[in-house]
Amino acid sequence: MDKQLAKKYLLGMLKIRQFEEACGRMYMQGKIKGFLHLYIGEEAIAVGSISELSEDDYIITHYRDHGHALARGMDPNKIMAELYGRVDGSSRGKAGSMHLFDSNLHFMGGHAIVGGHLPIAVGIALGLKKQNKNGLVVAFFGDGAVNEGEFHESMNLAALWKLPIIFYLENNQYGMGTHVKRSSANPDMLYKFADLYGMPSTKIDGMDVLTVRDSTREAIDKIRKNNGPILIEAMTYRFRGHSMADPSAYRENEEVQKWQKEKDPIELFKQYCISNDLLNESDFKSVDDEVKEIIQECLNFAENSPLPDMSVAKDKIYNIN
Amino acid sequence: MDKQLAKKYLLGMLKIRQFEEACGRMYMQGKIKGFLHLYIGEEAIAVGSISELSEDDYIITHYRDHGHALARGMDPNKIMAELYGRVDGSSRGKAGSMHLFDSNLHFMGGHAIVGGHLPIAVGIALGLKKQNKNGLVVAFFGDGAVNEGEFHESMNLAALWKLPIIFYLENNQYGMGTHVKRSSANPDMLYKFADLYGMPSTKIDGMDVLTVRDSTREAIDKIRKNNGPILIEAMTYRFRGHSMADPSAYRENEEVQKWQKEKDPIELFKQYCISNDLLNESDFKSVDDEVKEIIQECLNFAENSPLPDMSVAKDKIYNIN
Amino acid sequence: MTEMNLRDALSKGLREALDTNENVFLMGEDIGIYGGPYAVTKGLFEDYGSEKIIDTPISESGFVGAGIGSSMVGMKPIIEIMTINFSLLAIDQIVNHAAKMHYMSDGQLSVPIIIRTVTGAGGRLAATHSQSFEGWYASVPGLIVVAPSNPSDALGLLRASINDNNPIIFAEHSMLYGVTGDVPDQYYETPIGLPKIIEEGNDLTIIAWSGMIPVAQEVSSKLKDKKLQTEIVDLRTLNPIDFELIFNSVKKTNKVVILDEYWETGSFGAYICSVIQENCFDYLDAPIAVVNSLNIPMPYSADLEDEVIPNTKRVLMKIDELLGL
Amino acid sequence: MTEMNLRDALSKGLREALDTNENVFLMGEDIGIYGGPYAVTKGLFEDYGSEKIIDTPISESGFVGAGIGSSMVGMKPIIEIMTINFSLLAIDQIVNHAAKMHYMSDGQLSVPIIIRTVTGAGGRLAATHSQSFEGWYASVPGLIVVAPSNPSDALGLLRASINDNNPIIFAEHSMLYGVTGDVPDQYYETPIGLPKIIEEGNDLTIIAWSGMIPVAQEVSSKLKDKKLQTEIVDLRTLNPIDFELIFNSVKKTNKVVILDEYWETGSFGAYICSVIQENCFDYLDAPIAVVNSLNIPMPYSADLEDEVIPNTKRVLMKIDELLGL
Ligand SMILES: Cc1ncc(C[n+]2csc(CCOP(=O)(O)OP(=O)(O)O)c2C)c(N)n1
Ligand SMILES: Cc1ncc(C[n+]2csc(CCOP(=O)(O)OP(=O)(O)O)c2C)c(N)n1
Ligand SMILES: [Mg+2]
Ligand SMILES: [Mg+2]
Repeated sequence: MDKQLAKKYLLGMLKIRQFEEACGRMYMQGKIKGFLHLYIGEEAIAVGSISELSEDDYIITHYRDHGHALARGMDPNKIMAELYGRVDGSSRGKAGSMHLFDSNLHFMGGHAIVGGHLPIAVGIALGLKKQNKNGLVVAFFGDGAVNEGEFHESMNLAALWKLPIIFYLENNQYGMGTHVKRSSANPDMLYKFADLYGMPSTKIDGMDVLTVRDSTREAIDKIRKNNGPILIEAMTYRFRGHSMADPSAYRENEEVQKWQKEKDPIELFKQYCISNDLLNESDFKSVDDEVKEIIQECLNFAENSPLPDMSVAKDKIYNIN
Repeated sequence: MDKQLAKKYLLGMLKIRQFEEACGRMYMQGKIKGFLHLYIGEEAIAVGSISELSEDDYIITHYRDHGHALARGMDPNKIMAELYGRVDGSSRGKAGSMHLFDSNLHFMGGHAIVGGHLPIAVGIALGLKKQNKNGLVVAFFGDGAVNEGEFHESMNLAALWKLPIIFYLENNQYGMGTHVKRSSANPDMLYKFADLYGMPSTKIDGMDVLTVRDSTREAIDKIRKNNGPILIEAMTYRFRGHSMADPSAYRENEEVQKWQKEKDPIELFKQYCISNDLLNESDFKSVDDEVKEIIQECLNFAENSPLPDMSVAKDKIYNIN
Repeated sequence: MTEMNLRDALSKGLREALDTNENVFLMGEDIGIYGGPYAVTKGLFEDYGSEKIIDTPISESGFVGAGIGSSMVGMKPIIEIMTINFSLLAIDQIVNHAAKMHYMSDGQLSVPIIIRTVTGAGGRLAATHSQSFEGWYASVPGLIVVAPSNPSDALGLLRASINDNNPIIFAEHSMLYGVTGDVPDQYYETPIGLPKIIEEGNDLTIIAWSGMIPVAQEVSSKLKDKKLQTEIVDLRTLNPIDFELIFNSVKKTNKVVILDEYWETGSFGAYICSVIQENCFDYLDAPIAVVNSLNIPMPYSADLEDEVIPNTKRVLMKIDELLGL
Repeated sequence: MTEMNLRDALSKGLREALDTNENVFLMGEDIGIYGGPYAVTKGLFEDYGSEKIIDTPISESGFVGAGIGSSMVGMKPIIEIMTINFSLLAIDQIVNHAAKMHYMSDGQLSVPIIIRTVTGAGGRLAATHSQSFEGWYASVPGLIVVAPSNPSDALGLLRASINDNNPIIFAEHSMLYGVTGDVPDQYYETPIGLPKIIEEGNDLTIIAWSGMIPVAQEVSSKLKDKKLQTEIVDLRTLNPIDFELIFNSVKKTNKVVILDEYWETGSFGAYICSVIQENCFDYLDAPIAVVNSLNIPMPYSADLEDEVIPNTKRVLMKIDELLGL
């Protein structure tokens, strides 16, 4: 880890954090509508894992997708404009927060049906394998999605067909208001599901960006060697409600505060940087300034982008080439 | 094991065998139509397990359901008339081979969507538990059904809710023409799926009626004590095609013959009876005669039953009480 | 009479059912501790506990099937599928199991379940979260589909559903939860299958249900400016339907508009149209107008969403174009 | 011209696709070693091997989703869902993913898949195995639905589907696999969306598709006894539909019968009816007759099945009753 890399990680996480905070504010102001799921608290997973991917690799995720999109390098302006429902958004305002796409970056969505993107992840990996392409697929999903049958169908297919895919389980311990203990019969070892498909798996601290990075790197190496799938369960916590509509009555304030105080991935990484003489307060300040500028710019960009008209709404229902 | 019980088991298995053989003949004669899935070769499972159930217990199964229905004591006349599509059939000719029901015997079907009856099995067990009733549920399904997401959803729900249910996996090694090795990433230890739901499980020889009986008894005892679910994987083999429409090109004749010669559950049990001085050839003959009579009677019964008319077809779409 | 909103009317009905029928229980995703995604079940977990109010894992097929099974042995489950979009994950359980069990067992078994679910668009939830599949379910023999538009029907139909022995899809429109209205204080039921004339008029019949009722009412009030009296039929139930009431209205007004939030192609509203034209052909002065959502996956942007859903402007244009009114 | 049956025409088209497009592969349950549940893929595994002809586990959602994903990165999968009844287990993948991907990504991604599946009743397979859900799919924007009734259309439409870049439901009727017909020897495609007049006549238009075409033909031949000339329109594609051709026929004959094997309530045929009555109102001499399967889960017994499906006798009665012919 050198200074530059440390800055990159910090910037990556802080950009997500402040982007999400801005989203939350703009939602309260009525600029953003619909369902909005913030990634605050889970930044280390997106940044630590996606930073390890090459441009040949593919990412697919669920509706809590801003963090993954930003970590992949998707333009914050386009994302924010999409959230505002504007014509310069990534889908010209037609898709919204839950459905971000950037095919150039191999960012394959943004999918709002819990578990529904997992078979598709398998298919992308199948397509890559069939075409002898280099890439692998990282599919992010939550602890709640594990209870959908499609998770299991996907695990079996990926293992049976030996596909290059990382099943990246972001275990933030809740699916909406339901704690994983109340939804899974064997809540403490979700990663063990992999065993039954003869798939390697591991459970890691998802709040430590370096652990995430190292585990992801290891998984990638293994996959490039053996071509079979791997499951990583990263333990994490979302600091905000499930979505902006969440009354958050299902968990104690103390629990939330404890995680925020003791396990904030950004704070933990800052401490690491200080203890290891990588970055100092003035570095933090400069990163923070840089991020603030990005956020301010994307808000301006979104605000100034026009609304789409009905010709946009009617476009791209079918591929007419 | 005494002589009477031995006779009972033999009769149970032989009745299924000859009933199925008669079905096969009647299908060739065009008396039975639609999809017809014979249970020949797997008789030990239905007889060995269902004989252990009390009348409080419930059974639910898939389309290969004649064996389970007969073992539960369902009237062969009514079953055969149903297969003929006649008005004296168990559903007055409206449901056919794949959909047998006898609610008095707690025989809850006969379901033709692979895996689809497993959530329903969970629900029956939930209903029993909620009403503090004694019964438990036995849900039969195949190795192919394991790959449906619903299997996993059901396992998790049953374990989470600690429901009295035996997931009875009849592993005959093929789902239609697909060997389990070609459909499951971890084909040799399907019973281990239970581990991940904290559920006990076991793998047994499904061709030995006494092994089946003992394992079932043990499972029932455990369930009555702890109330949680159990999975039993019984290894077996179907001696005929998947259905009467099966071209059977996917497996070698030698494989089939080997199983028929070495593992026929009826022959194995006869040998056991002889070695243990329980039954002799003349007993066999008398059981065989008894069964032949039953089969002949049900064929006559079906043949003589009238066809249903449209008033029957229009009846019981809705419960109008 | 007590004034309340549709959400509270449903909540009242659920509490009643829990209080009076020991076999009733509720299950669904986050209906308990979380308080219900649309807050219909808010407070029930606290009052009735985890045996009666079951939070399920995110396993739509699993818990809908579990509801079906429990009902086959005497329970009366009220299942919530968070939205009708997610019901596609349980649709095999509903169509191939719940709808067919009574028939295939020739009446030996019944499936007296209620599946409550949220239909329709309007919250800017985009393409995957804005669909109206109640017409699909209504077309399947063996299922009953109910879709109330106001608090008193919601309560009355919920009661009738609880006393019915068939599988029922109870479609609630997310945009209607806040709609208020008077609800009788004495016990009543709203009969399943009976449409209701909620406005009387001689010039034109509008047939609608659920989220389209407010649009029908707005159209009607606009038409009043033109001195036209609209008759509005609220279907309330999509299967069964007592068509006589509809035919009588058509025979009186001779002009029909049907509003259906489903897409144009293959809508349930088109089916209503086909039945009317067959039975009232000689009474029709003009073609029947069926107004639907445009054939577009729902876009997120606010103005676009408003244009895709049938709105007053578009309905009036259609009435002008087709009926010359 | 070569005479062949519909099954062989499809097989020819599949082989062609495999031979000419290296991104084509087939997957589905038992399409390989077993030989295909309806034998359409028979021999392909032997000739093309396990990389091109993939036997899948019984995981409809899983392998349909896998097909979708593979198509997003350049493959052209031809997926077989054994019957349309089982497609309910994958319908979320089809409706909420395949149909919406192109739109929600604003054209960045496409899902050029073909889902072949078997629709309709007729084999005495009873309630869970005898359904006709192609109309549901046809109603979803983003999907194309094709439903050929004869060998040459089957091959021509399969070719067109392979050259199309959208998700396509290719509905094959189990009772039509054996139907024979002439198939041109030179390469041709049948355009998606274009109905075909397969019999010309002035007295009456029958609109049908797939398994209802033979019924239409039988009805037409019976009507000839009464000196009536029937025009039969084979839709061939349910979405899109070029309605002009239909309107022209209606304007000529002034009488319309629509045959649809789906249940009466909420059928796709009713939608065709609603479009016609809107556009050809003044040309209609009588109500449009929509003849469907009765609102009954399919019974198993032979005679009952025949009565539930639209049959010549029932269609003729309806024509007599409604059109006075
Ligand atoms: C099939 C389906 N069911 C339910 C929902 C509603 N829903 C959206 S997110 C969510 C919780 C998912 O939890 P998890 O997978 O743990 O992801 P997290 O939100 O915690 O990141 C639910 C139930 C949905 N979108 N799709
Ligand atoms: C959802 C669904 N998919 C496919 C089928 C077609 N099908 C019927 S039986 C069967 C094989 C099932 O194999 P298995 O579960 O091992 O049971 P077995 O027939 O061997 O007893 C298949 C694919 C179906 N009925 N339902
Ligand atoms: Mg979670
Ligand atoms: Mg099997």
